[in-house]
Amino acid sequence: MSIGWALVGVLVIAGLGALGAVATGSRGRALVAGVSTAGVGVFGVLAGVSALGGEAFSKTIPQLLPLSEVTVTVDALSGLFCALIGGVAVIAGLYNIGYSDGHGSRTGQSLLPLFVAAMILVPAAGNVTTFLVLWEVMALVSLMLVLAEHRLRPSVRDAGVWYAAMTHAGLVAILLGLVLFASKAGGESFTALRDADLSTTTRSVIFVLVFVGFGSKAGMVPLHVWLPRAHPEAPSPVSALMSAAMVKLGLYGVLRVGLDLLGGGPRWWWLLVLVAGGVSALFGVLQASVAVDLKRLLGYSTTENMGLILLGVGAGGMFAADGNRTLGSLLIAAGLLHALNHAGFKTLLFLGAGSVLRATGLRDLDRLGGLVSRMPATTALFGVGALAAAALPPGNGFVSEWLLLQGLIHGLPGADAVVAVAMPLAVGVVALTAGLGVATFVKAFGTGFLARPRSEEAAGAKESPRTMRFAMLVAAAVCAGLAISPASLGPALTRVLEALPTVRDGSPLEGGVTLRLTGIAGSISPVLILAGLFVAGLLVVVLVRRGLPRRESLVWGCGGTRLDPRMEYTATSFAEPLTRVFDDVLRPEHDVDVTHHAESQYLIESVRYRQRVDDRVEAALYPPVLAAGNKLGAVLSRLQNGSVHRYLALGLGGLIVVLVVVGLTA
Amino acid sequence: MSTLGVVVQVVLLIVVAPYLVGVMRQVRARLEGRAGAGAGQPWRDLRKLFRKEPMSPAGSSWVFVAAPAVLVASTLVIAAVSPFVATVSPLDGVADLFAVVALLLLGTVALALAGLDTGTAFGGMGASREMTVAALAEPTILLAGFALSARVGSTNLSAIVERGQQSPGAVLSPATLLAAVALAVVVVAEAGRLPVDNPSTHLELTMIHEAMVLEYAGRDLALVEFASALRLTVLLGLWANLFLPWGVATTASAPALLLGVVAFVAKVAVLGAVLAAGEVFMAKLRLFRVPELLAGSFLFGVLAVSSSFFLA
Amino acid sequence: MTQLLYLICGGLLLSSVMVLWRRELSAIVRLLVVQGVLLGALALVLAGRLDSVELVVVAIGVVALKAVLVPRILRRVLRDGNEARETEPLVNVTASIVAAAFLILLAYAASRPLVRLSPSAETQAVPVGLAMVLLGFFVLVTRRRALSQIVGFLLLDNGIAATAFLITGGVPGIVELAVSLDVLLVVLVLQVLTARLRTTFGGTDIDELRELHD
Amino acid sequence: MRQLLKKIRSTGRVAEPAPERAGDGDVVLRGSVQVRHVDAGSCNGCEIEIGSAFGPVYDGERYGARLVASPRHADVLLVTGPVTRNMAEPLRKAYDATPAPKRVVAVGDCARDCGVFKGGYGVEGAVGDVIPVDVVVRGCPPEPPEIIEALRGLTGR
Amino acid sequence: MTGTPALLLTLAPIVAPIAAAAAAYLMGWRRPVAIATVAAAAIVLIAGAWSATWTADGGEVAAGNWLRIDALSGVMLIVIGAVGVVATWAGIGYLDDELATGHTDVEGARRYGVLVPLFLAAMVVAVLANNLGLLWAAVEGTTIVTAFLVGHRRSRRSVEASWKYVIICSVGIALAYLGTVLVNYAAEHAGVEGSLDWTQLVAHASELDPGVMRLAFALLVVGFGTKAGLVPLHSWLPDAHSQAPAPVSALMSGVLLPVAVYALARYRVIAVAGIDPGFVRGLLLAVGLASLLLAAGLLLAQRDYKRLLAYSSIEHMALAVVGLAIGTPLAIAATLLHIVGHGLGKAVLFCSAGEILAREGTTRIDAVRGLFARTPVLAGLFGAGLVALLGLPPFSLFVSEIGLIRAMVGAGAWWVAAVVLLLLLVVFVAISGKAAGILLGDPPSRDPGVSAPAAGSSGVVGTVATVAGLRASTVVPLVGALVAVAVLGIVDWPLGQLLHAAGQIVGTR
Repeated sequence: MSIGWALVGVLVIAGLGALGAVATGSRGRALVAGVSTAGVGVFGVLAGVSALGGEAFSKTIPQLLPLSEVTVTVDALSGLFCALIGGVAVIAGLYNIGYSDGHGSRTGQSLLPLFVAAMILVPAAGNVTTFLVLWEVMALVSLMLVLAEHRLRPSVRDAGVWYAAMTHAGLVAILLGLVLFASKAGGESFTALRDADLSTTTRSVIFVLVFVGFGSKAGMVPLHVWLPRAHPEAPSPVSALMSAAMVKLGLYGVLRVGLDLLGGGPRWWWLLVLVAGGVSALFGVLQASVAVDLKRLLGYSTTENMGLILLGVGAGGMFAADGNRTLGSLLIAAGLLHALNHAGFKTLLFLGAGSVLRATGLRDLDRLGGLVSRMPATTALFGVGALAAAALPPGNGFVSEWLLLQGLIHGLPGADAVVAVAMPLAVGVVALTAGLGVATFVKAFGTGFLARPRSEEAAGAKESPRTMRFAMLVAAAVCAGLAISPASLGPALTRVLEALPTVRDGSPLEGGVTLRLTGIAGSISPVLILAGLFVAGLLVVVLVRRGLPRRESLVWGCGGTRLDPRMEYTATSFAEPLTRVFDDVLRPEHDVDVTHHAESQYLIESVRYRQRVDDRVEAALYPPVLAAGNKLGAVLSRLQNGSVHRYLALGLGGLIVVLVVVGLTA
Repeated sequence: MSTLGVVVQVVLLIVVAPYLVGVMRQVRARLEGRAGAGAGQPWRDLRKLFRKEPMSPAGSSWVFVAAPAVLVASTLVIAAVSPFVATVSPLDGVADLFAVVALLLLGTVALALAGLDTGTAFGGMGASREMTVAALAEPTILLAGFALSARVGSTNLSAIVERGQQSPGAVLSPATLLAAVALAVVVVAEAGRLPVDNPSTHLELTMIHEAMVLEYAGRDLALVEFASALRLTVLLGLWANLFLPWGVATTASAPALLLGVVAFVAKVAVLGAVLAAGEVFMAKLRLFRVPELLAGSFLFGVLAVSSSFFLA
Repeated sequence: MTQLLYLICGGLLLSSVMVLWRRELSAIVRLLVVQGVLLGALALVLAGRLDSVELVVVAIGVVALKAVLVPRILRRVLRDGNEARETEPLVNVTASIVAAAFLILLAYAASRPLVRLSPSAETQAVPVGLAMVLLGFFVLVTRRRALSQIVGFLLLDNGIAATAFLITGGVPGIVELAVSLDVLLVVLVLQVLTARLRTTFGGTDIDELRELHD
Repeated sequence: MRQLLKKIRSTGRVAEPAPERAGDGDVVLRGSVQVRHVDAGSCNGCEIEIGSAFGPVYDGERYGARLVASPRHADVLLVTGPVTRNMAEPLRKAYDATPAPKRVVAVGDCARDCGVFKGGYGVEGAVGDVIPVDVVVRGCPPEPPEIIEALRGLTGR
Repeated sequence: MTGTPALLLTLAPIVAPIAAAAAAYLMGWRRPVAIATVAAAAIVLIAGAWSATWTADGGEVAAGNWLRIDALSGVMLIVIGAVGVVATWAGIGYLDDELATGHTDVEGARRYGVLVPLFLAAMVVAVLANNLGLLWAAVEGTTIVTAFLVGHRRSRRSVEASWKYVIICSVGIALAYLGTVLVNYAAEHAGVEGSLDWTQLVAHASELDPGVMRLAFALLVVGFGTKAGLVPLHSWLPDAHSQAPAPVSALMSGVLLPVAVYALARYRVIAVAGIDPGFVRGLLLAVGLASLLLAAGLLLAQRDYKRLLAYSSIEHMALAVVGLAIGTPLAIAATLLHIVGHGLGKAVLFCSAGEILAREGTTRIDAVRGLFARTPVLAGLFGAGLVALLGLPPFSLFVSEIGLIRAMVGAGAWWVAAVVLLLLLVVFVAISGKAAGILLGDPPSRDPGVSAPAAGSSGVVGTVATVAGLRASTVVPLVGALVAVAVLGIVDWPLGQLLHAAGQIVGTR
């Protein structure tokens, strides 16, 4: 199918879906919204796949958008992101059918297909205004979706305001950067921008501005503050769409503007990206490793993974700026592959978290547990996602992190001091991130799903409806596909890299069963690892199956008579060693309330301990800004104290100033 | 023919692993003035455990049952692909340093999840501590690997070992020495030996590894114990062959393999004895001093990488 | 004739400053009458200098409006209330006079380009008009009574009218008519509002109007 | 560290020579016995003896017997003392928690028949009244070689 | 186009509202009169749209020297007409409520019926006037007409607001008059025939004395700036807008302020030709940015939602003035588009805010909670209006803001763009935070009797069509306005050509 028709399909289905969801009663609404969202996603995938297959598309519609025009251009880079978003949408749409059945709000459901459509169209934008409009439509629709459950929890409102503010701040940076770009280039179509001949300073200003903007969308520290708030509060299909798909558009922006339109740049740009990515990865994973709210954990994990992706892109850009295209293309391919992998497993994880939330009403890991016997399918599928997110073989996250590490360590020969310092640190960051990531997902899966339930809600959990499980199964299958055969994405990634003039260098990876890197020695075979594990496991099982049958017995509680689930290790206690090790970074707050007996202060009735780990970056950076704003308001409202005389005095003062200025400048 | 090498290697490791533990216990017993149970005791323990009844605590799930198998399987894969006896392996695509590290971690994760799945405070505590140590050890391993691979231009273990054999002098380079120290600390931490963990403790509060497996019984326990012996062997073997690559067969011929087997057994036995002897002189570190140890090894890792660049 | 012109302008300026000085509201209204008459005289003088019949008509209109009609309205405002005197102004009289001096200097400085464009006897006097504008504004800023504020506005308006006469002999007739009508209407509106102030607030101290603020 | 090394060298082996082997031992457990010690209400006299049975001098470990931390890991429960009311249930649980095949060794007179505590208000009964006992070691307290002897009867070494 | 058809086309939008006012005066406030008022506003809109067929490609419709429609006036006519239709239509329900709740009486309603169309007529005259004196007189006329509309309720607060409004605006507009006089002086001196005819002045703009024109322009900026709600004489605006009846607030904010900006646009054309363009730009920028800063800061501190809307008007007018300062054709076109979008959006907001006030009985932001949960349609209108006013797509304000920013950067004033964007961000944060409080969340549980105001007017409501508790006569025009703003933001055709032509008239390179 041609890309143009696919995009038309996206729009038409989204419109029909939205109208349908508005018109349908509460019973069928989720079905309509879900099916149309999935439909939009299918068309997005079709468009993306066509573009990745080498088809290109460009169209200008001057009748739309006052003061500008609509230009749509799809190349392989756009195609990758269209396909990614479309894929996530298909899964989230299917999931929504069961998830929102009977209680999805009219607004929330009808906006779902529109959100997906906006996201799919963003990478298809071909000029600055079109891009900005679509970008902001996407932001607005997602904001409204985040707010969909505002009646249930007051925290939704806060999350919405933070999200709105941060996303708008990001827009401001992008807007300024792109408009500056367009004005210097003398035209606002991407073609004109690409051909522009600008001074280095201008290019750097533009890059830094757009990087800040796109970084905020990608959840970069310190602009990430919206992410761990908004993702947990949104309905789960929306969380999945935002976390798996929308944040990727930040990556798209960096690639499109930095490597395509600006055509690469000096090395420090990419060092900046690398550092921002590294800091985000570490900070994100640290926060995730101590998070207790399952969806908040997943939100921080998104910051972590986007950090890793940008770290790869930054390192790739650095090598490309040095003229080392082999490593440049390898690292950017690693970043793109990780983006795909992240989309896969984060969709799965958020949907899993959604199922848990739906079944128990809980996001608090400390109160979950025991789901493995109550929601076996959900548990298993979440486990698949957790394995991938922990970047362990045979999960799909492993392959892309392996690629990333390969790219980083091969930069050392022939490097200069900057690279020689940056690369080991980058490897250290990736490694620590990976290690903490593993701890994080062991915690999420182990305390959230295994053992015995720690609350009545968790004890009463029921398995999710079939459509939800099916959607998660699809996501798991995608993850599995990506895990087993990353090499098959080689041609597509090559075509994407061809859209980036300063990076492209043949195909970075090849091979079938074994993934091989081109230009440097390195190979990995996910299939063989999986097969090896399977064979060895089979061997173990076959060899030791003889003997006495398994017996179930009470948990060994050192002979104690009562062993209740509250004695289990919780997520908080699981994370306690890490909290203590990273004390200086996390600064946890402890509250100990001791209640004494009425009769004597020496007898203690109860001790209540609470630990909270706030976002330290947020606490350090944002309150001063807010305080400054309030101060400004307070100062200015003194001008507006109600006295006519003061108002008139202001006018007289203004008049005098004007007269003096006129007199002086005569 | 190289398949033979794999089979020999796997069988060798399976056989040797419990004996290694036995040797280490024996060394330790002798240094403590005891007679010791003999090097074959671990095998006797295992034989008995395999005949005993496996038990699942109430409320646990398939994770608890599957974990020992995953643990053993992941270690077996490493045993099959890494160059312990011979560098020629048909599973070249797996014999990557990072893949091996990840597979080790996979085993750790399986056991940690099992520990959490039991629903006891000890299981959770062990899992929590184990994951903390594993997470903090990760940067050192990868940086040490970085330092080793920088010389070779590949993270393929066979390639690194072969390069070591071709230029024995490079083993004494500062980068390699620093990497060796860094990796040694990590091996100790990953294998759960003193001063990070005490494998023979009976005091639950100081346990890391043991706390996770407190609920295992019978053949499940046998698998776990076997796996931990095998992991120790694998780690010591890897360390030995990365820094002392002599004797590893580069062809799949019978004499070369034989030499490889002998060299491997000797190296691992010596290293095990040294490790056990060292443990006699050490007390276990407090859990929250462990990060300091690992941070130190991380520093060595960084130094190893940068010295391989600046001093090369 | 030029002397007469300057005399009238001096009178206009003096009457404006006097408004700052006097506290009796009825006296202030009287000063307004004087100013209206002087404005009419100014128009007449200019009519003579420019040979313009139209200006004679305008002069009559000005006197009718500013010396008769508007003061009558003001007196009615004064009669309705029982507030004969201005309360303590926000800036005391001494400071007001000093400020007035500064404002007059500013008016001279600011009107230099107007004078420079066509230096003639009339335009030499333009700063007076501008100074009246500023003084009127100053009265608005510092005086508390509703009536005083109306007077301030009228002073300002007179200043503009004087300026208009002095630089061009007035704006086109229909505009002049519209302006005059507007002034009258504004004064009427303010009169009604003053009455409402009195009924709702029980007084006309504008500084009491502080309910709407941030 | 050098001091410690010197001490190790000067001390040498402290374990006494092993007596003759007692028998063939248990069929299943042959060569390896993991022991979980349960104090069901003992006066701690037996505990001291058990401790020295696994000390360097008697070195129970050389016969394949080893103390473990959990009944799940154990083959043998080494129970001491009369079973007090509070310890009866924990003892039953410990027995239940031990995977089959399992053996129970009652150590000391109290474990055998409550000894001097017989009829005490807090005593539930002898070990054999609560869980099945396989081997009994007499004595108040029994000496370490007697305990070792009983364990060697199970390991067969 | 000239001649009799032109005369008809120019007079119709003036005469129609006056006729409606006369009808109201004679018949009192009745349904036919109300409909006639809406029709009068519609005639203004139609006249604007119709004239566009001549003006969109640079032509004009001239009726003598006094009245003239070019593209710029055409856009303004459309704004007046469109906002007028929305406000008068939604005003029907408003006045019904006021009568039903006893907030006003038959006489008050009659006065409302007379003054609102007169207000419209005055603004139409202002934008059609080719003579700058007439323009001034018409703008001053709006002050007089609206004085009693602001004080319509006669409460303490509305009397206070109207006093402040009249005094400050009269002073400001007097300064504008002084400026006009000076322009007249310069024009006579340059020998311009018909010395206040805009067309003549533009033709001879470069011959005017720069010294006089600088002073004149400065006075005009301060003067018309007062009416546009700009620093330093902006202070009347929040008081008047928060006290006036909702439809009047809508008209004042949506149309009256832009008319004052329009006057500045006209003068700017003359000023830039004669005097240093840097002075013009600097003055307008200073006023615009200062107003923007003021609005941003006070929005942060705001506790009253009607005042919030008022400060938002200051913010948007400041943007428009910054657009004038930049003054390229793109900037002017974007400014005008912004004015159109702002007018319609603000009309929706003020009308829905009036409805909220009627239901909640308070204008305090923290006293209104969980509106979406209680009255979704009303909250939806209010929310959508805010979204539009915050400059989010698909509403046209987003496109026009991008256009403005593009124009600023294109004119080399990228620091202005940065400052404006930063301040707009502050505005965004302030408004969205407060709006979230009003709209979202679960409503506080309250006694069933307290939320009675809406029910209290059920005697009237019962006889008219309602949509989710709101009158159809309120919902339909507001939804229409929102749809219009959205369409303008997506599609180019209704206004694109006209805006382009207007940009050519006012804009300079």
